[in-house]
Amino acid sequence: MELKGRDLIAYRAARFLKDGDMVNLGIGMPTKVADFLPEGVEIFLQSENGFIGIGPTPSPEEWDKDVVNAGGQPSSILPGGACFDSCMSFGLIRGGHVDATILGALEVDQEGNLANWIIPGKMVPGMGGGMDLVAGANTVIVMTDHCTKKGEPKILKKCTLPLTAAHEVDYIVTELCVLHYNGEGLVLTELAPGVTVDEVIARTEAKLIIPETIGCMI
Amino acid sequence: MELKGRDLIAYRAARFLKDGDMVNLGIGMPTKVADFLPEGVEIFLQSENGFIGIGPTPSPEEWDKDVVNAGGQPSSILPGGACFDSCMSFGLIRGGHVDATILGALEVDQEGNLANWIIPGKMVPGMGGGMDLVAGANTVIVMTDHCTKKGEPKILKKCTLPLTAAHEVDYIVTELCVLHYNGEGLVLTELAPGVTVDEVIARTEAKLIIPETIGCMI
Amino acid sequence: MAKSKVVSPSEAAKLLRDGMTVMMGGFTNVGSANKFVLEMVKSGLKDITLISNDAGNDKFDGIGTLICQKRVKKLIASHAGLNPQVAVQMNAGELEVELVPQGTLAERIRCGGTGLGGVLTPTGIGTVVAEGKQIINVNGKDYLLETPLRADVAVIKAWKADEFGNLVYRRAARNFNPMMAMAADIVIAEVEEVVPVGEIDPDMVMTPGVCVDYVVKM
Amino acid sequence: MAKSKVVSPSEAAKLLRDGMTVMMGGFTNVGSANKFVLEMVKSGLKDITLISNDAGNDKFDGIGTLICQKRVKKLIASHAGLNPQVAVQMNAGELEVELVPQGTLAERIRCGGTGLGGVLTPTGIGTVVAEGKQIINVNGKDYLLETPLRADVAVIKAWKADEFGNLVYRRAARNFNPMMAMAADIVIAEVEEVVPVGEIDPDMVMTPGVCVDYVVKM
Repeated sequence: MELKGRDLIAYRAARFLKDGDMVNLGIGMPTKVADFLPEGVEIFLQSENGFIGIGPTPSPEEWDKDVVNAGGQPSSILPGGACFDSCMSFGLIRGGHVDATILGALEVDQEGNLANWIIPGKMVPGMGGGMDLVAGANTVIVMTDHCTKKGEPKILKKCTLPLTAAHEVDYIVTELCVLHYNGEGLVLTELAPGVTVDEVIARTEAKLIIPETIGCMI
Repeated sequence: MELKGRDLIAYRAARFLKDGDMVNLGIGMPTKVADFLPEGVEIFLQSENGFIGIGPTPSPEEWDKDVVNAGGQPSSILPGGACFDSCMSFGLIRGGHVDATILGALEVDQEGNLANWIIPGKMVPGMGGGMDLVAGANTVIVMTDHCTKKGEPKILKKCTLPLTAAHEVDYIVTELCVLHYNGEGLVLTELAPGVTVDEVIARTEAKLIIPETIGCMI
Repeated sequence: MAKSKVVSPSEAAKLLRDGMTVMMGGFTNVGSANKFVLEMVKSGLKDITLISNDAGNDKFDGIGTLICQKRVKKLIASHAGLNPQVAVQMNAGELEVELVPQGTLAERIRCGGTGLGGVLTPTGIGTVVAEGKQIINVNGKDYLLETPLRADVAVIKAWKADEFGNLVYRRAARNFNPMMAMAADIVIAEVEEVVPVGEIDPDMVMTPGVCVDYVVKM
Repeated sequence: MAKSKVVSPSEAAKLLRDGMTVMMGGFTNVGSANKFVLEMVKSGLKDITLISNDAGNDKFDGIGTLICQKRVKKLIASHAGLNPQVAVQMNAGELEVELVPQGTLAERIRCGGTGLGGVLTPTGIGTVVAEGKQIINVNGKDYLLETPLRADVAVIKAWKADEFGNLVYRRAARNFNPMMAMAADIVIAEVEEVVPVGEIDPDMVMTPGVCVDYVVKM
């Protein structure tokens, strides 16, 4: 396999999903997960603005003006889909009906905290449905570049930005490794091909728990 | 007019309703209200098991097995009606969308308390939707015989049976009079033709507030 | 979308175990799984805690059959007056009964299915329903804190399903079914008709298939 | 059933007054009253408190038009990132912004419309959203107490209405509209099509006409 970078992240994140799961994919990188589903795994994508069964992006001529995804972009609904209001949508999210939410991070830390909705003074878009998704989904999977573009760590001892949710992250998937928050700390469970433990430690601010056996991301 | 007894009660209760009101009628005597609506007053009857627009009782051949009223009896739905689940039904009730609930009483008292759902040790049917209706509807109208069949008062200083709701009754309509609970006590606002204040006082345990002017029920 | 969830009545009945908490939709047997309930009885199921709006009756098959056949050790309902067996078994110490106002019952089940820790309702303030419950004042008004209800299995009834379990209810038969379909670990739907996936318009789906585990056509 | 609720856009716009709290349905303008909003602007309406999922954008007419035209003094929303004018006016001290998680916003509006005093949600625990709010522990888990939201006027958008105001929504355009239709003193619905009473099957009604005061076809 020659998977690298964000493709590798998407490939590995997709392996957390089981056949029949209902999944919510965040805007941006997480949408790539749909392209890397394992054979035989069919998932149902929830769009938190009000439906299950996100289909392909329609051409401008085919677009139904009443169908957008949670990013506000033209979308479609697959046969077998279902529409509902916002209370029902977030009822599904908080109620344990969404098996996994996969989303990006500005920062994530060794206490399972996630910050991804605001940079005070710079970017104040609002949390949208993010706080509900992270607090409510059964499994919270963070997809992120291991470091910022400037090479600074994003996986911290303690988030400095306002949190999206506290202690709710289950897995962090980067181009270097998979980390699992086990309720006490971050366990380094898998490495990307060719990546060493020391390399991950060097590029991570958070204290990592290093188990005797570490798997491979592919 | 020769209205008497329960017909008089239903006639007068119906005069509380305004054109366009959504109304919930309890089982038994309150259903008579629909027969005494003033000219030009169209109301929408809610069935708390899940629809608006109660229509006439169908013949056995016409009955749709999925349509019963809140008493569990075969019913019908008028054109323009709407069906919903129990959360929505009681959301309408508690949310101020039901203009009036009209129901019977075992006991009612001068503090606006109503007891109509249980006689401990004798009759334990359950409150059904009664507690929600009395706590939630905008106007609570109690229709009742002024005294029990044995001639004992039903309009008391203090209810002895477990309450359906506290301080929620707005009007009590009997064959003798109309009483209004104004938040402090029961005001005798109207008398049936030929009935005197003294007669009402004699047959009522509750202390009544007697205003200078008292209207007539008809 | 996905594999068919349609199973035989006997397969579905095997999912129920003695001692389980079971929710059953319906209002006076309208919207109840009146056919599947016979499979439940036939399977020998006993000692269940039953959560339903009412106890059916002692004349027709339905929820009442479970009571009459003494399979229920505890009943949580809003009303039980139409099934005299409830009072008989209650007085004999064979059946525990917890009465909950109908609107509160619906909201408590909704909380259980949507990840809410409870709701504040005005219903029951000043009555026996308030005993032992927290009273919380919001904007000057007192409310009862009512907490979530969940079940091991929900046995619901819909009119139509597709093979993925998307459900459509009819008329007053909707009642508690949509909330119960979200509030149990296993959800079994008795339906009158099964159609292929894609035949139900997404806007007409009242319970999304992701909430339903098994569909039984009877 | 009853008189027609259909009025002209200008008649409906007269119901809105400076300083009012106004709810508007929609998610990124899908399910928003994008045509009626122009009547609101034309009427000179200003200083409103706007409750909506988001702030639309600054490119197309819709909710964003009210922001761009500086008619809003306070915005309560879950997200405002697609309309840069929000940040501009916020930083200039011209616009107050209160951000609410999307699922919480939906539940708070639902509480406002259904007579509930609040709900307990896990969303926001451990974040800035929890500041100043009561934390209540139920069954060992912490929840935030979130309180009701109501408005003077709700301006909603539906696909189809009958003359009584029974509404049907389409696809992802349902979102906040059904909850808002219950949570305001005056409810105005912009619709694409008006049909005679009786043409909408009672099972297909998503908002009952009793909740809707005025219908505007645009």
